[in-house]
Amino acid sequence: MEPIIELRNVVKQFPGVLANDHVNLALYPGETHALVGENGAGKSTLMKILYGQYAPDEGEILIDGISCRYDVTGARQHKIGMVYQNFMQIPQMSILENIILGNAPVSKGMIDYASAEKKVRTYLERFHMPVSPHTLIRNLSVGERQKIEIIKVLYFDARILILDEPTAVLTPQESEELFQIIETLKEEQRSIVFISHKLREVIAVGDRITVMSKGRVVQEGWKRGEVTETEIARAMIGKQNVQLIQNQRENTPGKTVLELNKLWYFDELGVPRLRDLSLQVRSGEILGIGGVEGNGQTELIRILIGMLRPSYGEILVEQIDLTKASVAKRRQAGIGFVSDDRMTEGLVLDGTIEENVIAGNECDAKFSDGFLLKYGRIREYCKNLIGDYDIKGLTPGKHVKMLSGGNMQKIILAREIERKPKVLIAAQPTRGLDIGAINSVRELLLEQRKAGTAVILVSADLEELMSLSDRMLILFEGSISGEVTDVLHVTEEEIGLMMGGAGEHAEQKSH
Amino acid sequence: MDIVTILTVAVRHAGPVLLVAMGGLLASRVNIFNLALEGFMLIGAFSSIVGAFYTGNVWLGVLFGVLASTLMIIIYAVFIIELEVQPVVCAISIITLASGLTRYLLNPVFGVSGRYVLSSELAMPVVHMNWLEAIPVAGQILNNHSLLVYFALVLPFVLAFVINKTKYGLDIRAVGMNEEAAVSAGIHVRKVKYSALMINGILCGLGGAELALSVYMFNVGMTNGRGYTALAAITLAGCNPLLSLITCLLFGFAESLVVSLSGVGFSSYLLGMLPYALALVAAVAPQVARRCIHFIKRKKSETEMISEYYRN
Amino acid sequence: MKRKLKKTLAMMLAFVLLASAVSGCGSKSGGESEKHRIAFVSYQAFDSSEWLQNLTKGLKQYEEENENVEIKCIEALAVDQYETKVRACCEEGFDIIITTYSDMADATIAAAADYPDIKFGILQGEMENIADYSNIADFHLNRTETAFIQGCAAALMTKTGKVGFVGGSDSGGINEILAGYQQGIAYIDNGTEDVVTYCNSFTDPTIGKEYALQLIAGGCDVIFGAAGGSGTGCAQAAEEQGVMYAACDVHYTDAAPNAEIGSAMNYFENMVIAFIDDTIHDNYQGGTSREYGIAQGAAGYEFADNDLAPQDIQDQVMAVSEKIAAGEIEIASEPLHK
Amino acid sequence: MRNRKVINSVLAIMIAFIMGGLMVLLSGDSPLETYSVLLKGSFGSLNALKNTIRYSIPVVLLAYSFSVCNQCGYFNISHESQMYSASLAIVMVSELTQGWPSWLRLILMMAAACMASIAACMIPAAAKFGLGVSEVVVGVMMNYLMAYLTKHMIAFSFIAQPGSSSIMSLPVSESVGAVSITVSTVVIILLYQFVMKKTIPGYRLSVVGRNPLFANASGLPSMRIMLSSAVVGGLLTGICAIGEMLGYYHIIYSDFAVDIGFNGMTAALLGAQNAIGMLLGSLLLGALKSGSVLLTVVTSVPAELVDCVKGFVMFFATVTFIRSDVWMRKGGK
Repeated sequence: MEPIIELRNVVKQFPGVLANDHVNLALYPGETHALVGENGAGKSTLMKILYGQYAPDEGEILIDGISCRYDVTGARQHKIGMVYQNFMQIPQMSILENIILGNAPVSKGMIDYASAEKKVRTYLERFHMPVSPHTLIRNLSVGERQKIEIIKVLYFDARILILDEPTAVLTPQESEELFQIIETLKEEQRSIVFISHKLREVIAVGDRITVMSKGRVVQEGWKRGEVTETEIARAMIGKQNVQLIQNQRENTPGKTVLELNKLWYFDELGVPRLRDLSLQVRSGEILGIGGVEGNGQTELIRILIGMLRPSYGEILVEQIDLTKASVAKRRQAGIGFVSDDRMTEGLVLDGTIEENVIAGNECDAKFSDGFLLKYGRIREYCKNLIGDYDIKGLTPGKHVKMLSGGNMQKIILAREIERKPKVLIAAQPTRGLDIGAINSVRELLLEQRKAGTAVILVSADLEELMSLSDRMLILFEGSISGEVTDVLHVTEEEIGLMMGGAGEHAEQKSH
Repeated sequence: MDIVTILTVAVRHAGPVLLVAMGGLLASRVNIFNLALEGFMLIGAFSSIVGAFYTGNVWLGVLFGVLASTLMIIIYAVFIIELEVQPVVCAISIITLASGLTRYLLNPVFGVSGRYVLSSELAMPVVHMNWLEAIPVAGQILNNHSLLVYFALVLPFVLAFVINKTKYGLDIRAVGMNEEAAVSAGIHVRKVKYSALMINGILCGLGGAELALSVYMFNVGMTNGRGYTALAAITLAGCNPLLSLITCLLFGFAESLVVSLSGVGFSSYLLGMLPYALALVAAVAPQVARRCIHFIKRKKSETEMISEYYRN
Repeated sequence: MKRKLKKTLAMMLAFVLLASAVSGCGSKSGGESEKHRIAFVSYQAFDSSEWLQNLTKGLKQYEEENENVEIKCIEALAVDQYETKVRACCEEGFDIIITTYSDMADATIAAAADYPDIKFGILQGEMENIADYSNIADFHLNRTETAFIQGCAAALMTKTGKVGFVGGSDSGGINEILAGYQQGIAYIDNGTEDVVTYCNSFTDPTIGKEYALQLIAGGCDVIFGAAGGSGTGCAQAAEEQGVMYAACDVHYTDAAPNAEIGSAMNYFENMVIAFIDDTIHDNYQGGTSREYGIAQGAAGYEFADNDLAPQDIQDQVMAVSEKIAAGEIEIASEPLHK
Repeated sequence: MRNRKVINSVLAIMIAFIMGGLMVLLSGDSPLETYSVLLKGSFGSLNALKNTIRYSIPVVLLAYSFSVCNQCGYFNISHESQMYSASLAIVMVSELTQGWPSWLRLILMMAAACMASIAACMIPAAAKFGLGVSEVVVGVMMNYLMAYLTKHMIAFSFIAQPGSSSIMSLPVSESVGAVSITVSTVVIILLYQFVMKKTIPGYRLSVVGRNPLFANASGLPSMRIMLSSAVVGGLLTGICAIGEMLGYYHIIYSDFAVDIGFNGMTAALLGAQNAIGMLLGSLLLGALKSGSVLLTVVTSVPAELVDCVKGFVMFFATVTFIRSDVWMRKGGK
């Protein structure tokens, strides 16, 4: 079977990063090609080259056997469509306008809205979305916006569809729906590239699987059913079989440190993001909070730290009411925070380690005398941190952005842990890290657990939750849809149901 | 001075400002807040007089004005889009350049300084339509203006149609609202920006030409802040073409009102403040309104949901 | 490679436009300086008002005529340049320095205090306590006299008995002219009524024209414009509507060839040259304030050469001019009404 | 990163002077003579030096004011409106406190000037930080609004000087010596560097400026810090207005502060917003101005030609010739 499109030893070099290193990829009609790899493996760059956004430094792209170079408009003429992970949509415009953007049908000089609307309605029905094409994008839910992205691509009858992490924001049920849609698209002889780092989906969907790591294709040619998750994972990691640290759960947790009851939060548009949420975290316990992104986790974290004001309910840390307290007061009261987005909220990228570490308690006697900063003492303090937390690749005065993801996370963890927090909130602490870094982060979290800190681990990665937390809560549409007390014996299907909201307050069945 | 003549003067006065405002509106629709409208208008005015002087024909003069301001705006666009110069700094330099150039070139071109008056047959022809006479009030107001003024009055409707109904308009709106999404939809963002600025240059040239050729003379600094009034008009109208038509006419009416009061005992400076004060309010007001509405909506749904939840 | 090409192209574009534009301007001045070096510092760009253009032309002519004089005309464009430019002239060894208008009064006083041996002159300085400064002479061109004559001419020429006035701004300098104009009309006393307007700009002919059209619509058949560049618009309106135009400072025959009756000519250059002459021939009266008028030949009324005004009116007007020169007519400098 | 910005500014200045030189050449004068006179006019004699300092001081103060605000993301271009409101405040206080002891009037005037200028600086800042409105639009409209208001006040209100041929305000009798202005500016320059480098407010400002999200998350009151940066910006402009009004003019002339703000902005952009860079940038612009004084007196080169050179410096100061991040963001397409 002849490949519709073929990438032949494509190279793409960015300052300091070799994103793609002689990559070969062939896409066949009526087939889903799964592209797997960790964050930073070069998947997105490769797809942007395929979609014409970047031009390859070396190598060539063959469409139906002919080598050509094209920009985004050219790609669309070659019937290549891309569904981005962060939606490329204009919230203030209507669904119709977003879909026809770029190649609107024109008759008599005007956009032929009538025929466009008819065509868009057929797609909306096909994706059973009972919504008028004139509603504005900003009024749609995350799942609906994902479908609009796909309709946008189908609208110009794309032969090749690139789906970049499509299920990241979908519930398992919505993911299933997406897989059906992919099946029907395959029947229409379209070629689909499915990019993901969720192994279970890659096996379910991929007819052909290619694994990328650090800009190179490390494994290709796997057919559907020939391979298991662990084999893919090992290929991604690069062969060493490193076992991820597990929480041995020896000692029993102490008294309650953090208590939330009847917490409500409404966003700017009056939509309830957190509904009657009550939970307790005890000292020496890791409470895992799971659920698909967008179900209230980010709002919960921000409310705990004090960046958002809850609409109702109260927050107690060791019986002290902090509901109205500012971020600074809460941090003094012992709330530590490891942000899920380390590049924006976690660090000042073009700042030195000294500037990053003292942020928040620069008035502390250790660092200043109330007005003047004592740079000598700060430098000393940072040297110890680098030693204790083994942060590699750091020279004085060097900006933090030059470091690897793992070392950055260590700086954040070091800063929080050194403040002896009573409650440590860790959001997606290991997202995008290499295995070695993941283990060191887990070690630090478990040490904190042993030292009696109450740890709240918020993560979308089920495997991490199941291996670290003593107790798990699953969030669905702003309230707790399920609690797992015995983490060792719970199955992924049960948690999947809780994540999908099936069975209100379903207690964990199997003990 | 009765109301009819005041309105006629208002329309005549609003013509050039309207042309320049439409140009500025298109530029700000693609996220380029063009502060240098005054500079482009001045170049348009000066070049149209030079063109009329050399070719002896009014419309070739207008063409010359349009070409000159378009050439100038190409330089402005290249510096802003390609070299990513600070738009505000670039605009100020263009304005100082424009006033310097037009003041300097009077000498080599006309051998005079300060001002140059063309012969009267090079004036912009005034069109008299008898079918307009039939209509009682509006007919009189809209009668005997120059073609460019009529074009200026029609232009907002044309622009509204282009922006809302045509493919080019959709591209402009997309580039203005979310450039990244526009790129991913295959729109040549740079081409859209350059074309929008080119049209802006053409309209500023037309505005300048109308201003200069209606009095068939060029006087140093004759635009006298009309570019800034146009900027205030589009800010006040939130870049909506039809609203900008109304705001430009409003400012024209205010100016002609003062003329009818013969400027005695009336501080023209207060009149001068009016457009900018209104524009300032218009820049802030929608945001304040939006936040209040959200606050009320949020408060209402909060109290309802929570009380209802704990009632049962 | 493509980016580099684009950048150099953009630079070339900008440079070519500028170079071609500026090639003609600025004339070379040279000539060895003998005894007297005179600096004329203007608070405005020379080309921004007509009387300044005539003044600089006159000074250039005067410089060519006599050898022992070198005159440098300098523009001080911004407020913060007034004092520094005057001081720079003192440093460069100019022995007579002439500044303009009350805007530069403080700068002149400050410089005069530090350079007592340099003779300063200030044109239209309006300085109250001039006597305290021994090396500053304030000379003021009386524009009310010529405006008075213009008032008489207008009153004599009008047929509808209604004449209009368009002033550049509601400020002292312009109201001085308005005062003369109104008293001139009252002097003829043939029931002519006058309407006063201000167009609030000296560089906007379009708005000047609107004001003139409005006056003409109100029945005025003579328009007196005292608004610099904006006055050209008034002249054009008069020409188009077939009414008469009375000019001020200079002739506006380029905009109103057959509508202009005549112009209340103010020869600022004569006044300045007269001042320079006095200073060169050592009768420099520091600490005094002198007024130059028709008598001193610094101003005069000139009829336009389109002989719009019949001979008898011209003679009547000239008679009034002699009376004023002889000082028989008292003219106040406050306008009768606005 | 540091030396790339220095090279960039030096390139901007060189190209500007080359372009200016070519223009002078084309207009019939010799560029070498022009630039030698410019040099003599700015640093040649004691008087020239005095002029250069006199012109550099307002530019330095406004450059620091622009930089303090810009560090927090507030693109402050409404210096003009701040200068106008400060000088109006000075003259009003001087009129309202006739007959009071002179030292008291002086203090009241300075306080009024600073408060008025801070208020004018806060409006665009509040619009930006509070409502997310573009501070450039609000700033531009404020500039013209205050320009017209000032003209109205000095023409028709109680501070207008009656009977003067062109509109101006009544004179202010109190004055501040040129020496004390220079000394206070030097103190401010040293203070600025000290606070920025060594103290907690300086640290907080730099953190909030570079990453407001991070500042929020780590407990810094970033809204309060941003607004206080606008207050400091307004205060610096107020001091500049005091220097100009009480030091030199004593009278508000119409349009006396036209594009004074853009000189400050140019110096800030030229100096890449580090303390010494901005100082040098301001000295350059001050020297250009004082050089042009002598230039117009000695040669026949028109004063506006020097403004063109300044325009070029402004223009090219923001053209970044070496932009690695732009190249990467564009993906080297």
